[in-house]
Amino acid sequence: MKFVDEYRNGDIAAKLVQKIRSVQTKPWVIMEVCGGQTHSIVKNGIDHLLPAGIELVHGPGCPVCVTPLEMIDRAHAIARRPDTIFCSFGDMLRVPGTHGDLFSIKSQGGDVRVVYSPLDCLKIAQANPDKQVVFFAIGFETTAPANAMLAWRAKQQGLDNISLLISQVLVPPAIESILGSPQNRVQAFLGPGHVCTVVGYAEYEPLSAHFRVPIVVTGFEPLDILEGVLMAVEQLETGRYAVENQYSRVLDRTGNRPAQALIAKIFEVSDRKWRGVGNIPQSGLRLRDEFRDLDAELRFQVSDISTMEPEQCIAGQILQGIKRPHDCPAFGTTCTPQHPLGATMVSAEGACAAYYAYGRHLKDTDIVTIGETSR
Amino acid sequence: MKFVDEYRNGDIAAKLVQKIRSVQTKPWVIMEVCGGQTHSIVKNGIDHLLPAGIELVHGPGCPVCVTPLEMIDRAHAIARRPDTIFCSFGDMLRVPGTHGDLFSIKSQGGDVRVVYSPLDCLKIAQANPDKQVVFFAIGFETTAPANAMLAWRAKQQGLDNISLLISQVLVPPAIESILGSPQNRVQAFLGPGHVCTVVGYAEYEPLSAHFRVPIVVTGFEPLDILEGVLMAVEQLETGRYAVENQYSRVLDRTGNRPAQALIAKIFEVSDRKWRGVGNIPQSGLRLRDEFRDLDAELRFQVSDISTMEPEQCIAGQILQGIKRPHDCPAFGTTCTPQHPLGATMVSAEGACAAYYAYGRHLKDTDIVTIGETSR
Amino acid sequence: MCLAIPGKVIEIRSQSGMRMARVAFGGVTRDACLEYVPETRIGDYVLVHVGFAISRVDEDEARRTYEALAELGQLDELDIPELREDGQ
Amino acid sequence: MCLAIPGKVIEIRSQSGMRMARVAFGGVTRDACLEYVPETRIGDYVLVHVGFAISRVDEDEARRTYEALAELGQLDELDIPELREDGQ
Amino acid sequence: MSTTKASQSTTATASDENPSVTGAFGSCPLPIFDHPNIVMGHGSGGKLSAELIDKIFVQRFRNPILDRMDDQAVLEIGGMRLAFTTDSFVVTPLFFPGGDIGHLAVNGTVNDLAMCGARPLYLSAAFILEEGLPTQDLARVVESMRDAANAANIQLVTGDTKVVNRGKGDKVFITTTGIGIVDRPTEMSADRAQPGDKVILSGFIGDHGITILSQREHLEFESDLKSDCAPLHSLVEAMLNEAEANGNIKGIRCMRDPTRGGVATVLNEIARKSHVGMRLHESSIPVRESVRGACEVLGLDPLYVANEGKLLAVVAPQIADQLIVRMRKHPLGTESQIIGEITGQPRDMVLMKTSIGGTRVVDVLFGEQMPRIC
Amino acid sequence: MSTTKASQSTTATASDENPSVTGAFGSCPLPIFDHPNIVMGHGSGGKLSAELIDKIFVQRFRNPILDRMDDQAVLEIGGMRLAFTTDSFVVTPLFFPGGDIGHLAVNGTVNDLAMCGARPLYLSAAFILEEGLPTQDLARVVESMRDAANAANIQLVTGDTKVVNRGKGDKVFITTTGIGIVDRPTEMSADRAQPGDKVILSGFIGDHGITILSQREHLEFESDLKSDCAPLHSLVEAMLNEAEANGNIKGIRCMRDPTRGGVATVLNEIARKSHVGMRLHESSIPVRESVRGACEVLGLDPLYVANEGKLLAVVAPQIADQLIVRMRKHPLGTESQIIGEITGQPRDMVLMKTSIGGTRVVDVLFGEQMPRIC
Ligand code: SF4
Ligand code: SF4
Ligand SMILES: [Mg+2]
Ligand SMILES: [Mg+2]
Ligand SMILES: [Mg+2]
Ligand SMILES: [Mg+2]
Ligand SMILES: [Mg+2]
Ligand SMILES: [Mg+2]
Ligand SMILES: [Mg+2]
Ligand SMILES: [Mg+2]
Ligand SMILES: [Mg+2]
Ligand SMILES: [Mg+2]
Repeated sequence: MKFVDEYRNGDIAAKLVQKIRSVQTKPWVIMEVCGGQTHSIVKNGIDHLLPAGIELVHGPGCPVCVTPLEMIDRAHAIARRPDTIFCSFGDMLRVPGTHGDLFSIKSQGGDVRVVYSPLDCLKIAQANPDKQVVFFAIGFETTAPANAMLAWRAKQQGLDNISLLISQVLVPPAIESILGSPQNRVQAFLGPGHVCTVVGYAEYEPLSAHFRVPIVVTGFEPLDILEGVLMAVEQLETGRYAVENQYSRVLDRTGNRPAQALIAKIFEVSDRKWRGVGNIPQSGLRLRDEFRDLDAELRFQVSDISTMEPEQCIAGQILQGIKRPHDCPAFGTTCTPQHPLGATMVSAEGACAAYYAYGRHLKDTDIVTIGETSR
Repeated sequence: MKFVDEYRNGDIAAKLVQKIRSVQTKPWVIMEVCGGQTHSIVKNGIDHLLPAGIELVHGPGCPVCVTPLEMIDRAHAIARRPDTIFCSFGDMLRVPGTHGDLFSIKSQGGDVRVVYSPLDCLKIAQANPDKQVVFFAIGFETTAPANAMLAWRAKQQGLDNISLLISQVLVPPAIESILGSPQNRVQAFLGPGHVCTVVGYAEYEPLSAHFRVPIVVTGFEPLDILEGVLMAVEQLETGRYAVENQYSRVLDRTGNRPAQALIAKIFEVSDRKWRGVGNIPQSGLRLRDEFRDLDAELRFQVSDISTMEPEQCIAGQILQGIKRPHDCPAFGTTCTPQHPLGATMVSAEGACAAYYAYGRHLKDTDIVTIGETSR
Repeated sequence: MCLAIPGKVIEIRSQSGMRMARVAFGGVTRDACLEYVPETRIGDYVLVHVGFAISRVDEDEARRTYEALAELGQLDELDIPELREDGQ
Repeated sequence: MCLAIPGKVIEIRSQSGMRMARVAFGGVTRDACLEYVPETRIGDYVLVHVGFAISRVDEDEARRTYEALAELGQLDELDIPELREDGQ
Repeated sequence: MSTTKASQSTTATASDENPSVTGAFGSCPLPIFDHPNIVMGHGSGGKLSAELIDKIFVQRFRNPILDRMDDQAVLEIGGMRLAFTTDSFVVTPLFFPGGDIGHLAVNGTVNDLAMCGARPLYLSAAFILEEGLPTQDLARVVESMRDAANAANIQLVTGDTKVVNRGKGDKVFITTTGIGIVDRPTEMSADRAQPGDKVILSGFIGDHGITILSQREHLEFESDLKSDCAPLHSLVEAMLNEAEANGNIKGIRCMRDPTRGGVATVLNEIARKSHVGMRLHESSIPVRESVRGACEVLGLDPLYVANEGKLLAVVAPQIADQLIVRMRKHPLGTESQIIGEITGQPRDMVLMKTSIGGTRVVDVLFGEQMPRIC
Repeated sequence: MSTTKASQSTTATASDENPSVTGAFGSCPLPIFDHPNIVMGHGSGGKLSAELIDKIFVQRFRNPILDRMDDQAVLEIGGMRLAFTTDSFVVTPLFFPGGDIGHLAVNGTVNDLAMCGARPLYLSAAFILEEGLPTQDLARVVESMRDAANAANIQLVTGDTKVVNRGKGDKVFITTTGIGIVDRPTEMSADRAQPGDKVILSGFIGDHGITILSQREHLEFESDLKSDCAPLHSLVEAMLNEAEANGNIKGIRCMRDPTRGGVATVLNEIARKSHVGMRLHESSIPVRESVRGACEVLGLDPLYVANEGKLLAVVAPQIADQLIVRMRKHPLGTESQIIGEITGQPRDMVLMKTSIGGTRVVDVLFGEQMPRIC
């Protein structure tokens, strides 16, 4: 596959690692902002390739992790309604709410459907005029154009049985929150390549400047990530801080204008709560007044949702790179992927879940060492 | 079971047969009017017990046989409607219309339900307010009180999603039609015990008198039927003709007044077509004007039903006891129970179907003889 | 037409305005509507068709007529009915 | 977040008022909405996320930057990267 | 390796040369159609089932083992005779008085093994679960299977589990397959009935079918009836021992458990395969009062109602009485009866002497029995 | 009569003492629940399946044969080793490029027999038909079964047919059960993998699963992809011949067909049962461009996608290369590869060297793979 295979070349990867090693002189903490990058890192074993002094910490960029528990419970309450077809990206089906996940709701008779694209909801709504079709519109800036198009088309086509349950969040306020914390450890960022494809990276420049932190907007293939790390380390080692674009084949500083235009037409910026972190001002999107009738939260008054994250959970600090899973007393004991207590154990990209996978085994043996040396 | 087992006593049956034999001096043709009696005769092998000179011919009293093909096609058209729950007694499910039977309609997604009692439709209608519940109200006078009660209760309870597809027929006009035919062979009748339980037998008296024919209102157990035959033969042998009541433990001359009252409130007498026979004036029931809104025929305008019974079919004459199945050129060749052409092959109680079962084998061996002598 | 079976009334109640009975047929019981046989009491036998009692069985009449039949059964023990020789 | 994959546009059409493309990913094709990349032509590569093309891949830029990477790959054949000794 | 005898679980083969007798006492309207779609009657065990199996399956798989069409195949492998049988169980409700689907699934297969004289050895179980099934219900079903397997001394050794979307299944379907060993010189097969042989029935008929029917909500019957679901292997063993003690093990011509389609269907199968006639005596067929009551009200015939713990055997007249004596000592055979005999004529048919002394044909139904008004 | 080895069709047993590793690359959110109801994931072949099978089935049936948990039981009866396996098939749509449910039902069972070195002999088939199924579709399925049975030289000898109400099934479910004979001195079992052994894969992975997925209407993929559904008995025979020719038939430690749950799930099972580690080489695992494309778009991992005509074998290093040569001559093995090796540590785990030189854990998924956005 063109533009995929080339970026998985093992020889070049080895050279990039070597280059990083040769450039690096001291330890650095770099956060990859996006869960898709985390995914790629874990899937390709990139963390095991990097020099020991480069610590990659996972950022808050997993829409599944940061969707507040109340919102998940609200989604579940709507999905349980007999007159409703609840549509979601596959990722959200296994996320537990206070009472089970969407799979269990489906098993109890709820009409829960996995869609590949928000546009699929249009067809479903047309085919089921007697049902309410609700789309769980989660995501970061990357997904916003798709969700906006669903709202726009539903309105244009007069499909009054479609609504959106919106949990749209924005990356820059989260980065600002991380950097603004007195306990911050992160020294550079791999910027979220697909978010910036949509919005560009101009708005990252003041962040970089204000916090004096390198931000390298980075792609998702192994070579992208390694090159992103190299570019970040080069800035760190030379004391520079700027926004740089590793992913120039896909995006530029201004991003996708038509997409930005439709987002602005449908959505407006609002405060949003992030799971584990709490409220972040101006960190999300909500429907503009002209489209509020498409808001599933208003259409389906779901009463009395009060959720409580367990006290001992330090997911918020973990999501911000301040603490590590081992610092949590619940880690691996009362909190496991089977029975997650907090945000970062919910998703495979969550730091607690990832650490759990490795941590257990590291007691006995070092996977990496053995994986490599028993060759 | 009290009032059942006693009437299946083999010793008494043998004595009754003996008594009939001793009374009978010449051959007689007796028609049992009711399909339930036919059923009992075949099930218990009563015909094989009677002296050869007593010929029992099957009457028109099978509601399934006499329901016109157009009505069946109309039922099927309604049952195919996606918004409809079509309820029927079990008997009707296998009756073929022009395009298959209710079983195939069910297999193609029609919501077809077997009910034991018309009252079951009330519950179904309450549980499915968004569906039209249609009951196929077939039957003779015996079933009319039950069908009338359904209409009455539906109206009283304001269940506007119930309607009845009515094919209610009356016995006396059919007897009159049989006796009025120049080819009539029937010399006496076993009157329909359960029909008379509802309507009494006073209205059979003018028939008996006018056509000078014995009518013995008879029950359904083997001893009932044998006693009914004995009573008929006694009248025939002595040249009497009167209405007599063999089934006195269950019915009297006046019948069931409350049932008659509700029938009269809901229904009025009308012309009806009988399958195989054609139209018989004043031989059926239809809803009175006050209840016409419950008439499924009006509620669901089923257009363009035109059916044709095959020309060679002589079911009408067979139903009237004039001809026998062997006289039909299609019998056993193009017309079989698997592929019935006419009314009397449709149902197991139909004369053609019954003769088919035996006739084939009688070519080689006489079932009765062998059944008895190889002991 | 008209399958109807006698059963014994073992319970009577009113249900959404209709008089209903629990009726025993051999070893099973089932509901039947009593609206058409209002005089029925517990212990009576009723003839049930498609969920409706359409008649109360007259036990005296039944006993009387059955005894006549049964007497017939005791007469003439010698005379075993002969077998028919054909199926006509 | 944000799984997005580059694919080749092999067909463009309008469908109920939206510009849609058939896009090939390896050996399979799937529809994607082109509304956000109106300049796209057949043969172009687009980056697709949840059924929407959100960017046209700049092939010149890709070639330029990849060549820089590939050059890196040819340098220094001797220097095989060492293995880390722990999982930190 | 050769193959001696075998057969497939079904009821009757209605072939075209042999148009079937219309049941003199059947459901009221009985036409068959060349259905373009599967209808419920195709699963009834009656003529529609037989027609489907013949037209769709047998004609395509033609092989000497399958063509025998018994409820189990008997395979000769390395000099051993192994019995092999499979059945899917789809009962609603899952739990009913006297048993549940798990019980049924084990005993149904144990019985099909036993019916050819095999000792049940190994069992497989494949589950198709509908999304939403309460896990506790599944656990109950599985416990019941374990108890039934222990009682029948058969070992569950392999299995499979699939899950289907809600609305694409019905809680649980279980397919059990059994292997048994035929380690006595029996020669049991539905084509071995001979004129003069006696027909034995091991007890009351219709209990299972009417129990299930009475659980269907719209019928609303109440009774103390229970399914007769039980493993018959030890009753069969007792019968084989008795026949062996009488030096006439081949005097047991065949055995069948009259499940779907009931006694009437199984006896017709035997009559046709053995090309003999059969005469039953209505008065000797045991039917419980509650089964009779339900059948009278609904217009059903208990001869066509399913049993899950009864057997029919055709046996040589010389050992019939001894077998009855022995069977009555077994807890599952206390009501055993000789219910009829094999005749030479009329071939391929079952006649019945009714309680009042009449005679009627007992044929196979086309499809399911339906409640009648008439 | 005694019982040597056997097992049940499942994937992995996640026991409580051994909390599972979270798939480093799995679906995004992965929590397990103690579900009070059956969910689709219970049928995925992943951890939820294993948990269900362990908690509901194995714990209740505990016996040495079942506890082996292979895809088939091997029974010792009268000195012969017989393989016995059952599977239910519930695929949607019934007909798909490269095969249909009938094809699948025969080959799936043929393959489970072949995987323990058995020669397939006899087959049973139990059908659960949904009312309304076009009879012609059933006929096509049955024809396809006949052809598949003929091709695999297995004889269908017994069967069963049930019909369920519309909306209580899904057109056709087929449960096939197979009997085969193990007539060579093989010793194949998932607990026999030893450090140093090689892992062999017979060809491209993911074809079947992605073909089925691409037929689901809402995904609307187009491709020229076909299911790989095929009977593997003759490929296995060729491998056994080769091993025998090398005087090392026991060098074939075990074979598995990576169906539901894919290559990753099967290899984890072997690693755990043999209590060894495993290291795979991503670059040596053959994946077609169309499978890769679909997986990239949906965020799926081909290692977890079902195959129906591939086998995995763990073999002694001495015969690995000869086996590959021989397999590549067989039409179903032309793309055979050594994809990894058994290691001593870390036990019970599968690691993979990625194409760019990293290492990752290849664990079992909890439930089904779901399309991801992230
Ligand atoms: S281990 Fe669990 S409780 Fe602790 S921080 Fe992580 S998610 Fe929260
Ligand atoms: S055999 Fe058929 S065609 Fe002839 S009279 Fe009877 S029903 Fe009509
Ligand atoms: Mg069967
Ligand atoms: Mg069987
Ligand atoms: Mg069976
Ligand atoms: Mg059987
Ligand atoms: Mg009748
Ligand atoms: Mg399996
Ligand atoms: Mg298997
Ligand atoms: Mg398998
Ligand atoms: Mg397998
Ligand atoms: Mg991700």
